[in-house]
Amino acid sequence: MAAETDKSGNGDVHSYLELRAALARRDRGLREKVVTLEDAATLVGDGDTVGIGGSTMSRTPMAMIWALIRAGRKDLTAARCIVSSDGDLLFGSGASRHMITSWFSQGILWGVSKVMRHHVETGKARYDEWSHMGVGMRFRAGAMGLPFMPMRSMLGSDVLAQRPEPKQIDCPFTGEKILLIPALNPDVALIHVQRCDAYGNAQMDGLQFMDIDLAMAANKVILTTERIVSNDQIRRSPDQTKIPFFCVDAVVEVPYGCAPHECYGVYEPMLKHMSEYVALVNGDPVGGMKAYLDKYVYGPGSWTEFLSLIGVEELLDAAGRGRSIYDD
Amino acid sequence: MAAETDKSGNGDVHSYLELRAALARRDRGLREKVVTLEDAATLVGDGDTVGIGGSTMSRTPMAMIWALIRAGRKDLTAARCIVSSDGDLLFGSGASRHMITSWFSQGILWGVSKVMRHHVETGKARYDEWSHMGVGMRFRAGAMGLPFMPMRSMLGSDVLAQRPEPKQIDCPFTGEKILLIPALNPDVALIHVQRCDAYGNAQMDGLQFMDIDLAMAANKVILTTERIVSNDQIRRSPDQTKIPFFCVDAVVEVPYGCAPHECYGVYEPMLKHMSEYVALVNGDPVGGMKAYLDKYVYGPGSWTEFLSLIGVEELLDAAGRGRSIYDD
Amino acid sequence: MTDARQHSAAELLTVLSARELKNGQVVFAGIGIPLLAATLAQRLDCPELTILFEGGVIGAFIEPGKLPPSTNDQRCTKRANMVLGSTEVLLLLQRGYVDIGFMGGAQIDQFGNLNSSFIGDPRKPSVRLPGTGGGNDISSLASMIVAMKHEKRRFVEHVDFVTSPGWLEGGSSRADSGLSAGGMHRVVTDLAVLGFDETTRRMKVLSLNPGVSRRAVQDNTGFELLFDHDVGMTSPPTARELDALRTLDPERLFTA
Amino acid sequence: MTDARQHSAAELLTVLSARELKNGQVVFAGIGIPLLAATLAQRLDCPELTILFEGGVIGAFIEPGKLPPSTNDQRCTKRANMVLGSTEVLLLLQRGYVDIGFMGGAQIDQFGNLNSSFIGDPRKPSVRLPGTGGGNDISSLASMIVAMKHEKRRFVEHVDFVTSPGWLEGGSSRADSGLSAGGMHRVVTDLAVLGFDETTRRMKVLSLNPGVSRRAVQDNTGFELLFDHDVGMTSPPTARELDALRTLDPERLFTA
Repeated sequence: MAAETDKSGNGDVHSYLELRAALARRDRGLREKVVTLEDAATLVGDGDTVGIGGSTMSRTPMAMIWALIRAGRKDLTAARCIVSSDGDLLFGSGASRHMITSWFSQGILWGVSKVMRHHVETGKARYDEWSHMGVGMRFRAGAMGLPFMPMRSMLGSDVLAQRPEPKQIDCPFTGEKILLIPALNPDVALIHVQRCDAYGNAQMDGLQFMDIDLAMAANKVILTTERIVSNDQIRRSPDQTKIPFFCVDAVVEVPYGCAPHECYGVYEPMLKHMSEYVALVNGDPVGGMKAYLDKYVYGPGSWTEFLSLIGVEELLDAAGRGRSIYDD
Repeated sequence: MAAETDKSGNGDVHSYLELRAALARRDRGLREKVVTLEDAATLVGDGDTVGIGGSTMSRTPMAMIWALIRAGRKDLTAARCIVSSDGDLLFGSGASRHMITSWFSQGILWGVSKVMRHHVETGKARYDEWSHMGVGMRFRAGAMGLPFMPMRSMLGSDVLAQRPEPKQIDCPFTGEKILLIPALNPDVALIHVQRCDAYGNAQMDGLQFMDIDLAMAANKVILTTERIVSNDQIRRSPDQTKIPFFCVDAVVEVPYGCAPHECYGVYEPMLKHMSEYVALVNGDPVGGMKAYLDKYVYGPGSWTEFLSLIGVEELLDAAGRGRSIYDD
Repeated sequence: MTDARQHSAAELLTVLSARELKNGQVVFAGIGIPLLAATLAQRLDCPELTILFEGGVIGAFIEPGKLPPSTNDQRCTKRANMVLGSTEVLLLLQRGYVDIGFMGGAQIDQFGNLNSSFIGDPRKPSVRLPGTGGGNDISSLASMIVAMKHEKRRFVEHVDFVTSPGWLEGGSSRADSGLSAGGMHRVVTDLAVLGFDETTRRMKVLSLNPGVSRRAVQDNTGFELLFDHDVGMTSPPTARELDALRTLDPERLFTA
Repeated sequence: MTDARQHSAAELLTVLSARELKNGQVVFAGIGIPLLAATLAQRLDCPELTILFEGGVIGAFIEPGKLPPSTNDQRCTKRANMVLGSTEVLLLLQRGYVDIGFMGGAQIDQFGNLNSSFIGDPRKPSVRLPGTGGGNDISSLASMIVAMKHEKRRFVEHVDFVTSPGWLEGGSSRADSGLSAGGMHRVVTDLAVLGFDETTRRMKVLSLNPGVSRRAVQDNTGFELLFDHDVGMTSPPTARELDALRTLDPERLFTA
């Protein structure tokens, strides 16, 4: 599927039979899927198109991205509505040289990412820019089993002029100009949630971003979760389930799995670590990135060891701020 | 708008500027909107296209429909995903002679509605049949501010052959046959929820049906609710809000507002009353309906008096069964 | 102990169609016998069967004696893994998450097309039926099992109206019309279990129910049936199956 | 008591753009000064102002001293009326629920087109900027207010790249391109408050900020400005406005 879907990342939409065949091959039975980060990483192949959940510094599946970099994945096409330091790490490590998104920097607090600039301006990597809703429509069409979604933005702009994939038509009902945005069905989606059961029934609190469409659109879903709860707990409030088990292929329990980013209601971003990171890589997008990767990605023996490098103090501070969203 | 939107009920999709203009005219400020059933009924005009929330016997806005019939509304075009006795009453009372839906009878327990049959077979009223997802796509396109949604069902069937509105195209990306379903933006939507605040921020439990899309698609929304809660309560769990206040134009507190149908987690259908109703109208769709309307719709001085005719015993029984969905 | 020889036609239908489901499948079930049969299969040999309802439910476990009056009632959500919008659950069919669509039928033809809209000429019908509901979507997008009473007036050469598409005019006509996925797989009746010829897509008897002759099936069918090269004999409902069924539907709501 | 004569350019920008909002409006606000200014307006004269964030928030009340680092952080949901998906909140723009889109800008041209994608030739840029985010969607579908520093390098005759469409080439070109709704309404800078000519859609000075001359504005603009027939004088920030602002952003996160 990889090559095929990589093309689909470029607007080469799957035929319906290809899409159905890829899904028919998946085991959708009610079964336990709990694995380790390392095992989950083997579900992603070089050259795959990888959809990334969350947005900017929120519910970023950092632990899974960290594991993919450690596993030496390469030539990934990554797609996310808004990209932060997760994109830096994917480019800087060589895991990806192609990003599909609407915004790519570390965060407005730190100006423009020198890592993104270095890779894009030197042609080492490619950044396909879509409008935020454009990315959303690509995932939504994919989630609905449709080849495209109509949309009214991007028209008239250079964002559209630069994209060969969308098609502008005259609406057969109103005669108005309408843009058709091609579906994106990633080979794999990486999504982090507050809780799910061993089957993959996921309940998300607070901001959902595009994760539901992303999960339904992808041909494979890896869930990382702050904690695994019982299926009984899920069944007591089924209207809180946002992603059904049968579109999930692996479940990994990873506390603080978004660090140094935030997980709604659990912890806010670890801005001290983020600022140190940004100072390092924006000071020197090559050497600084190598230093960061060596110390924080390749160095630690486990995700817990990575968290230890961030330090208990910052973890506790982030958790305190995270829970405070529920204070009255 | 009425005439216009009635046409749109027939697939004559609004131009984007008409759609935007209709919305721009609405007061979307944060303001209290609590009114009586009778006042809310004045927001619906003869000839309007009325979208009805819930499905079959679930979360049917019965009190609002009851109030519209009492107010003598006529020539309404009604649209609902699946229609039960609410459709009988609209046809039987003369409030509507045009239904847009995917299924229309009282419920499988009672066979085929003689009221629906009488009005449709004698040409007194019109029943436009769409597939269930087809109705969903009409509301969704309307909710998204789009003229149409693509869809893969209805193709090849007589359901499609009988509908002049959809347009079949060859997908510009895959060459596959795709059906384009025209948007439906009802003049008014009638939706019943478990709770909302005085501004119209609505939180629904359990089954959602198509109510969110319907609320976003309509040019006016009348909410009836089991109870009005404080805005503070809403703000404590904003991710439970399903309909935002700015698309709501009136809020009416009506306990048992779906009777004799069900409201998720509050009460199940009142099957004793439903069976009496069905026996009466299916025995004689004209005389039986007149008798029912006289006794249960025109007769009572208020919705509470209507509930009294159903009787406390059946209300309590329905409420006990309704709450039991939360039992472990 | 249940006497397995005593059962209604509806009970037979329910038990036989339950047997067509496999553990681990995702099945989209309509109201009535399909809901009951899917729930029965769950209670018997398919504990990991995932049942979808068009009201917006994934993975429900209906409570014995608390059958819902429709697939849009709260009882459908009991012990569900997920409750979602009606449009969302129907879109699961379009995306391809559903293994089997499972419905009843009022009228079926030789190519497995179903009619639940009109009896007689649709322009001047003798009976206006309730309509498709989710039937058209399910049969357009999924592989189908249909459970229905086997009567000549219900098994007709051409349905008056194609509400839910089977193989349309047979051969490749379904795919040609744009329906590239799904299609009629099994028809389970009180007389037989039927499938469809791979090439012509015409209805074919796969096995006869206990005590039913080829002649009897053909006599109750309004078109010429194909018979499989080795037509089997359906094994009768077991006491275990009937016990479980009667526990689920003690009031005979769907199995009268 | 705050000395109203002492304030940063960013504070001035924030106060002046907050004044452009009206009570009861639905405003879609970007991160930085727009978020801060909308929240300031809410605290001052627009208690019923509804603020939308692209992370998926309706009607938030940001807590003083707890400004979010982006519009996708949990702090954006504080005291919100509704939290929903990013695609859903962006679709509110397309459906028409939003009165005002409110953004910052890196580079703007005479027709109000914004560039946040490339400095220099997009095929070989001297700087690759972060990109549009929701900017293109907001400016394509809503009436816009833009707040930005007034510098010659930022106010150019033609932007290097149209990330967020204003009036495109002016006249009817925006509508002709398929963007029949919305458009650039106000540009608020540290030097002036500007609008656009109804016909030509070229940028026009509506009022000058305290102590700023026509000449100064023109000198800091890379194209010829129109001036309204009666150019007004912006009234300076009041102590009340600055007090409220400094309570919201005590660390000068967005108003350094």
